[in-house]
Amino acid sequence: MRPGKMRGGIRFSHPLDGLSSPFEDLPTPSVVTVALQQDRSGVCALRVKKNDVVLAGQIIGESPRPNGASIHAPISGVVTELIKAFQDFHGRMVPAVVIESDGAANPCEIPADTDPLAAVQQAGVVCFDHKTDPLAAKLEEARSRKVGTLIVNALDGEPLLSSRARLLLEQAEAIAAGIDALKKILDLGRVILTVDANAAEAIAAATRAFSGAVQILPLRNRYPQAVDYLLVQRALNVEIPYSLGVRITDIGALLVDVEAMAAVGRGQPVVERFISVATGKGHVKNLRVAIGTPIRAVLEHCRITPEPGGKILAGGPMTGTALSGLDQPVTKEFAGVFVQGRSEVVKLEEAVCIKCGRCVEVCPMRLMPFLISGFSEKGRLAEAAQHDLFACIECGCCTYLCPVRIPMVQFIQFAKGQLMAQRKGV
Amino acid sequence: MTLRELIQMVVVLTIVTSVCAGGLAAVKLATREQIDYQQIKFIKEPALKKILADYDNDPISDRLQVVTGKDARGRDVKTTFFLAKKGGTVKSLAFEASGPGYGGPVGVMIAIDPQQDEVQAVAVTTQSETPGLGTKIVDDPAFPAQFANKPVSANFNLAAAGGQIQAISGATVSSNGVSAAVTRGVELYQNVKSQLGL
Amino acid sequence: MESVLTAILTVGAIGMLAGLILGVTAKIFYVHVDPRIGQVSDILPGANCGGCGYAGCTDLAAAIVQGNAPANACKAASDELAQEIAAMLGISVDTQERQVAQIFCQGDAAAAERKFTYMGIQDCRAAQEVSGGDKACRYGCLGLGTCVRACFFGAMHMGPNGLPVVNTELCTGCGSCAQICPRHIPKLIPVSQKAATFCSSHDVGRAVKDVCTVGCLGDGLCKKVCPEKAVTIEKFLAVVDPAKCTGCGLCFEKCIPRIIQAVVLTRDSKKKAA
Amino acid sequence: MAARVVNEFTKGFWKEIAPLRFALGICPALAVSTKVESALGMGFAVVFVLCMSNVLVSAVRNVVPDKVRIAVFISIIATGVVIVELVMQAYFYPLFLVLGIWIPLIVVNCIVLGRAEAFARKNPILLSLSDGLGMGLGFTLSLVVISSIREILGSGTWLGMPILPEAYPGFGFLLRPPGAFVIFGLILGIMNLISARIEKKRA
Amino acid sequence: MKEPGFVVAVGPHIHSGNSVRDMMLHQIIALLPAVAAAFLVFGADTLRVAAIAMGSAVFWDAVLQKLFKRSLSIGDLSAAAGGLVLAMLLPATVPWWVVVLGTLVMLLLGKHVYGGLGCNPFNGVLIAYVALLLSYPGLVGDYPVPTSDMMMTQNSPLLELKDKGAEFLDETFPLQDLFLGSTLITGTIGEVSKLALLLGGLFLVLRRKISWIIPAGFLSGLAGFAAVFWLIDPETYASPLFHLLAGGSLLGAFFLATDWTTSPVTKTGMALFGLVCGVMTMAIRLWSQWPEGAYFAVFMVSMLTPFFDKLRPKVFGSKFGSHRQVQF
Amino acid sequence: MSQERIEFGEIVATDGRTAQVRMKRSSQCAACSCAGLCSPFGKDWMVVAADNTLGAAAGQKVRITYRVAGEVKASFILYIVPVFALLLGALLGSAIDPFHNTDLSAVAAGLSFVVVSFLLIRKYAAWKYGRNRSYHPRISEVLSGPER
Amino acid sequence: MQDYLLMIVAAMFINNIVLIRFMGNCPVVGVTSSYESALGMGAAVVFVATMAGTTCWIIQKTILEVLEIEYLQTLVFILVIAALVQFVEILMQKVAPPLYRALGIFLPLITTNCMVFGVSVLNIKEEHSFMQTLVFSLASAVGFALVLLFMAGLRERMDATGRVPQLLRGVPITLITAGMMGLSFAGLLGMV
Ligand SMILES: Cc1cc2nc3c(=O)[nH]c(=O)nc-3n(C[C@H](O)[C@H](O)[C@H](O)COP(=O)(O)O)c2cc1C
Ligand SMILES: Cc1cc2nc3c(=O)[nH]c(=O)nc-3n(C[C@H](O)[C@H](O)[C@H](O)COP(=O)(O)O)c2cc1C
Ligand SMILES: Cc1cc2nc3c(=O)[nH]c(=O)nc-3n(C[C@H](O)[C@H](O)[C@H](O)COP(=O)(O)O)c2cc1C
Ligand SMILES: Cc1cc2nc3c(=O)[nH]c(=O)nc-3n(C[C@H](O)[C@H](O)[C@H](O)CO)c2cc1C
Ligand code: SF4
Ligand code: SF4
Ligand code: SF4
Ligand code: SF4
Ligand code: FES
Repeated sequence: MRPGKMRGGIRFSHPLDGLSSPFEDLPTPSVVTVALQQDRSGVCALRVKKNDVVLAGQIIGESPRPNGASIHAPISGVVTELIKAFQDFHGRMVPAVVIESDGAANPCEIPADTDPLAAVQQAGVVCFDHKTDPLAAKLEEARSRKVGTLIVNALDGEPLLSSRARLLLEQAEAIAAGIDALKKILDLGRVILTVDANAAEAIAAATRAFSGAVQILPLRNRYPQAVDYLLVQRALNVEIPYSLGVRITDIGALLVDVEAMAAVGRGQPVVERFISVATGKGHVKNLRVAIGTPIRAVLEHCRITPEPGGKILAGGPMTGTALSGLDQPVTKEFAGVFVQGRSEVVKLEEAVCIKCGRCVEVCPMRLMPFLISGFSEKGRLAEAAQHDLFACIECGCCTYLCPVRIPMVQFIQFAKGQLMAQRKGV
Repeated sequence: MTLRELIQMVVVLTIVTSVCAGGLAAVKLATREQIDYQQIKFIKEPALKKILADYDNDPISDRLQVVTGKDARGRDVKTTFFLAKKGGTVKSLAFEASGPGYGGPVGVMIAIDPQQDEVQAVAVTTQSETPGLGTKIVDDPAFPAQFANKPVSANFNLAAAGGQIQAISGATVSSNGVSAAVTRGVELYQNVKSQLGL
Repeated sequence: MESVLTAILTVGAIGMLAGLILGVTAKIFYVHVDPRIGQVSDILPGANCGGCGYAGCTDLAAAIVQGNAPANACKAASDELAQEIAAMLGISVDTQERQVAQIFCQGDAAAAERKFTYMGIQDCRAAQEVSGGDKACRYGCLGLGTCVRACFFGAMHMGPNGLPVVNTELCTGCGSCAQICPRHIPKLIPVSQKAATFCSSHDVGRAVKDVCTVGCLGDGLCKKVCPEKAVTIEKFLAVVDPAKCTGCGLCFEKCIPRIIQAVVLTRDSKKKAA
Repeated sequence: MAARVVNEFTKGFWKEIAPLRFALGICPALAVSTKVESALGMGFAVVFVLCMSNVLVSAVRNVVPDKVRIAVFISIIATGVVIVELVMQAYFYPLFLVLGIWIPLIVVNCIVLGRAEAFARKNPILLSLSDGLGMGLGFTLSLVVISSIREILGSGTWLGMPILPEAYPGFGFLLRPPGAFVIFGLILGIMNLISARIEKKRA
Repeated sequence: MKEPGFVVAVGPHIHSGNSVRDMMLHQIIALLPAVAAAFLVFGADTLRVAAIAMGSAVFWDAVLQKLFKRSLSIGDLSAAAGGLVLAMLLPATVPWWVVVLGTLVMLLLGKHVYGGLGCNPFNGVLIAYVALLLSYPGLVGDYPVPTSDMMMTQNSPLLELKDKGAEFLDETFPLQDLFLGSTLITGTIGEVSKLALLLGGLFLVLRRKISWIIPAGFLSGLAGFAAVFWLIDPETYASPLFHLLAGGSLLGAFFLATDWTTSPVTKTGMALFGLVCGVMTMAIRLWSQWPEGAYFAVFMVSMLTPFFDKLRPKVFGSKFGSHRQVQF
Repeated sequence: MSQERIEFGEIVATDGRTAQVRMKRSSQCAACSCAGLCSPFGKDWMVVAADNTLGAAAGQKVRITYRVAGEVKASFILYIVPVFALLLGALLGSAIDPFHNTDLSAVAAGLSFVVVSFLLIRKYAAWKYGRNRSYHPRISEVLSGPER
Repeated sequence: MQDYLLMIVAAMFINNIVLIRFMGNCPVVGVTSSYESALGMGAAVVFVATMAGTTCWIIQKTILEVLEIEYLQTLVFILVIAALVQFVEILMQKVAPPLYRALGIFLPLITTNCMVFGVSVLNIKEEHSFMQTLVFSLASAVGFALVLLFMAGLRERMDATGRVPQLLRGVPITLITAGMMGLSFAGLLGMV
């Protein structure tokens, strides 16, 4: 099958360095901090009290939405503190639970749920992508819209991240089981697996595990094709607009990633994440990390000493979120860890655009980034919106290539924020 | 807005414009002579002085007006010929012609020896060419000198158009204006020569 | 003489025609325009700053003339101008006290901690969006000068310590700065106000102490000492009621971080009398 | 009164100097500023028209109905312009040739109508005369400044007299239309700079 | 401070390393073959003009940056590159003061009055070139006889075409010489060797420093237009190949029309821009007083750049509607 | 390419179901430095007849809403079409030359073509916009009470 | 035909009414911040200049020259142009109210614009025939409209992403840009 044509974007030179490095288990930390909002479900309702004893996998935060994802205790131990306003890595103030490990791994007994959708909901599975929607809600929506095509994504979102490809290689069976579970919920006519064309071993593993039931679509590395809308376009050749309220399920397709499929396949509550750790010099390790583990522990395990004046990112180097400190715990939203030394930090300035057009050439949404960001800079927000501001997916390709290093993505975010605030104000 | 106001407006405007026109007509009457004199003095005289040599009369007063054609609306177009005489015989005949230049029409004064049917001299009278470029047709004496002492039947076009005149480099358009003016002038001369009674 | 007559008759006729057309046009498009609108908008400052809520000075002028806005609706015009407008229109105007902006934060680089180093657009609103701003205090001034750029009247500048400074002589009290600041640090106070707490933090004292040496602890020492009961504590922040405060200064001494201070309206300074 | 007369006169030289302050009457300032000589001629023509129209407008200010006032003003101005045209033809013929179409175009110069509308129709004759004289001379001054720069740098002369050394090759660009635009633009920039400086000093 | 202060910023957190300096350096390198070719033909004067142009450009840039109170950024090499391109448009015999004046005009009117690099609507090099050509036609528009007697002037191929027609062009200027450059051919410094220009241009295209679309459009527009007239009347009109190889076609196509700031940013815009430039070049060569039209053409057509840029691609997914209304 | 336009104005007169509303020609006039001098005989406002469905009274400020043809299209029809008619007429006139005086013929034919073009525009406008009420201005909101 | 073609090219570009003949700078400086209003204004000027040019020519030939009062040209022309614009406005409002409403501001901007008056005078000065008057006025006005349009485009681009120094913003930079546009037209020298 032929992939849809993609315009723009960037082909990075060493995309999958970490494919050959197996997942290591990070030793269970003695204390974890679990934020009670880790996905689009909203803030979960607290289900434990201070000094409660919890088992690993026990629900400590219940989703406010019927099909939302609940939050489970990643380790067994004692609740030592309930934090009312914990500032998470987005800057949001959310409640959090601190659990001190009892040293033993005491798993919680989970009654096997017969309804597969309820099982997904119970396990707190989310889509481990940029948006972290709860998977059950997505499945519910997909079922109501009679979705017949499933796209399973094993492409890693950004350069230097390799956890999805590696996961496909290591846990192809679990992923296959996950897909089977989805087949029970949805009437799937077609399943497509998108995978990096360079990940030959992973493709081989997938071919073995799926035994022909799944169409495998190898794609040459090209950032940001893993963004949901672009990926649907590559897989199905349909362009769904970003920001117009059109959803992927509207065209009868559902996009999930391999990590979510593996979680469904394992049938266990989600209490861990598979992440890649990298520094400015390249890939370091692939890790399996308990949710709530502070970044400090991750870095210590990888023998990385962060430099003052450097950057610690949750996620990849293109769209990752910079952390203000090392105490931030890993959450379901954590895609990876990327550490930059002081000298590697890119300095973006409010320079004057020289109209070289590189940003226009590279923008996968075919926007005019320099204009949008220029309007934003000058406070001409209406004109920014006129130039399709809201179609920008903030992938950062424009800024990456800009020779004068205008912080276009930030200007775009700024304009969006101001406009949304105005809209709310009205 | 009443009818009264409307009438008032019309009346005021009519009066004001009439008064203005009357005043202007008076000024015009008072200055007419002076304007005619100035026009000839400043436009014609320097050029005449430049191109006419060897005469003992006042060519400005010895001038003839001859109908040389019709304009688009069928009215007569007149050309003024200045006569330079020596001892009563007409030595030269000077008149103006114009051609298209870069910044507008270029006017030249042409002096022709009616006996020899030969162009004696040419001088630029009016022009609005670019200073330093097109104005070389005035400032560079070598250029108009090319026209002198050539029979009226000569080809006064620029060399590029097959004629004998070397254009000023960088000012081809202005040069062409002069050469077109002279070409038209000698044509006109040949057409009306008989009417001049010489 | 004949030519003079020709001129007069011709041009007179053209003038008459023009007059007719003009008259007919005027008749078709006739309307009464209140001349006072122009006069009022001549008096107004003409900055079109929008502080009054109308689209521009002319719009406001029309509203004032039609009685839809008070004569002193322009925030930027001085009292005298308002009086002048009122006098012209023959209406009265209740004089409102002039207000000026003051900066309610003193956490400069030496006094307040920063969580991290912010790199990006030099605009406080943008910085606020990035992990909630770099200042450790959630309420403190971010110091990127967005308010300064928003001031239409050039009444603000960034001080040497990285905090904005209001020139109260130029400040018209239009409130643009207060509106644009993501942390609402500039606040309008009446010119007669004697004392104020130059801090905006609603955090509890302990948390404030951790991040800033000049933050309001909300311990209420000032409230206790104030003879006029002019100070109240609202969510861990002391607030001075300008109507009650006499400026006696008793509270100044009691305040541990010394953030309750006299308001000094001199040029280029809100600086303490301490 | 005398102070007001002086004031109305002097404001035309810096505070309200046209066309440098207001973007009005740009065209003649560009067109006739190749040489200082023609700039002066044009300037004086405008001075005459302005004074005449200001005085006449002021004289009839209480008689003319409001609706036709601008038509009347225009007639008056046009009359002044034609007088200039005729007189110039009669007595300053070479200048008339240089200025050409720009003499009749004074009639549409916004400065002239602008002063009639904004000043003369509200003020007595003496003040209007003073205003017209000041504004007109200010306009002349603007033209002279622009034309001096163009003439000196463009051809090395001022009012026809050689100023720069013989060897100065001239910069013909400045004598051409684009040069006029550029010089005008740069002068406006410099004026802004000076005003900003003055403002700063005052503050 | 308890923690090391990490940097927090919005992504992307890595950068391609593109920079103005890098782009300008590429441009300078790309012109080196042309400079070398001119050196072989015109001798040391080539280097004199190039050095004066680059030096004075950098000097004026620094002075004007000071004057306009901008931070000093001569290190971005933009002035140096601009100076070198200007030198390409001048004859090797041009006096030093003309070059110095030209770079002043270039940096003042083509850069600093508009706010510095990237803000100018017209290419400074072209502004300077046209201003100089109009002011000193003899010094800038006349070309020396290569190597032998540089005091004499000689017709460039296009001037020869303009003056004498197309009849003997092939004999006077063998295409091979036009392409490789030789002492038979005079012109500006940058017009000597088309091979050198092509090498430089392809270098820029392959290194992705300029878009291939503009030169392609330019050259095809020029060749197409020339071909029409040549096919109608090969006696009077020169062949498209001659027009491609003579004068500044390649210089204009690869080094002037591709100026980032004054050319369009969208692909369609670039294609049209190039095409119109090419056609305009031919129109000027055929009908105006100037023998060469490439430089004027680029200058003029950059007025249209804002309009070409309105021809932008459809936004991703715009089949479903307009993105201008937010519907979150 | 038509668009909905909203303008603000003041009622100067009412008669039955329609009201004469005076409105600023455009906000752009406010920003212009010429301050009305552009139009010595004109004015920077215009009066339109609007459907007075809300029963507003003279002196009230109102919002009026109407659909207009796009500016570009309108200026093309009203400005460019007559000019081309003039050109075409003059060309034809001077080519056929019925009066044996090219200027006179051109003038006569040109002027008659302009008149015809205006008649055609009138027909077109009536056909295109006349029946559709949405092109007719209507008062959509009363913003303020009468003056004083 | 060739003559008219050359006249058109010359009037539109080579002797562009704004950039080379220096007429009508005020609107170029004032109106050109948006591309739509430049288009509307341009169309209005094309209309008014053509109408005024031809009307003035007719007046000149049938009244002024016949009565030998050419010296009153300035006075008569300005009155005629003003009345004409007024008249046309009434006419347009009657002919097509919806279209007229869409245009709003553009017509009255014209009367004191020296370009309209200048073209009318130039026609007489350069002794054009009626056809030439028509073509010259039209072409000059189109040249004006083009400058307006190009300037609007360039300014839109400059405003969006440029950083013109404060001191030069607005009129000064527009003038300089106009100069540059005129400079580029030097490429067409010699075409007529
Ligand atoms: C006729 C033709 C010529 C092409 N030439 C080039 C080329 O010169 N350079 C290039 O990068 N791609 C060239 N391509 C390939 C396309 O640009 C293609 O989109 C690109 O290789 C990316 O392909 P992808 O879909 O695998 O990402 C050419 C394609 C065709 C059909
Ligand atoms: C010299 C050359 C010329 C080309 N010309 C065109 C062209 O004119 N139009 C076109 O669509 N593709 C053209 N291509 C092909 C493109 O490179 C490519 O196939 C197409 O743009 C799709 O590329 P994409 O997949 O990167 O979008 C050309 C390629 C080369 C090498
Ligand atoms: C000499 C040359 C000619 C090209 N011609 C075209 C072309 O005509 N059309 C086109 O779309 N791409 C063409 N390309 C390729 C594009 O520049 C570019 O590679 C392609 O549009 C997108 O490629 P990418 O998606 O792989 O980056 C050409 C490349 C080269 C080097
Ligand atoms: C707007 C946006 C949406 C994205 N959506 C997805 C997505 O749906 N799936 C994915 O694998 N990566 C996506 N990414 C990639 C993202 O950068 C990041 O790599 C993922 O969060 C890590 O899996 C997206 C990136 C952006 C900027
Ligand atoms: S961040 Fe937005 S504008 Fe920039 S390339 Fe990505 S989608 Fe385009
Ligand atoms: S890449 Fe940067 S410099 Fe180039 S056009 Fe885009 S914003 Fe401007
Ligand atoms: S007061 Fe507000 S806007 Fe001003 S610098 Fe401080 S944070 Fe920024
Ligand atoms: S300081 Fe604030 S309130 Fe005072 S004038 Fe400036 S913006 Fe307005
Ligand atoms: S338009 Fe020429 S002076 Fe205003």
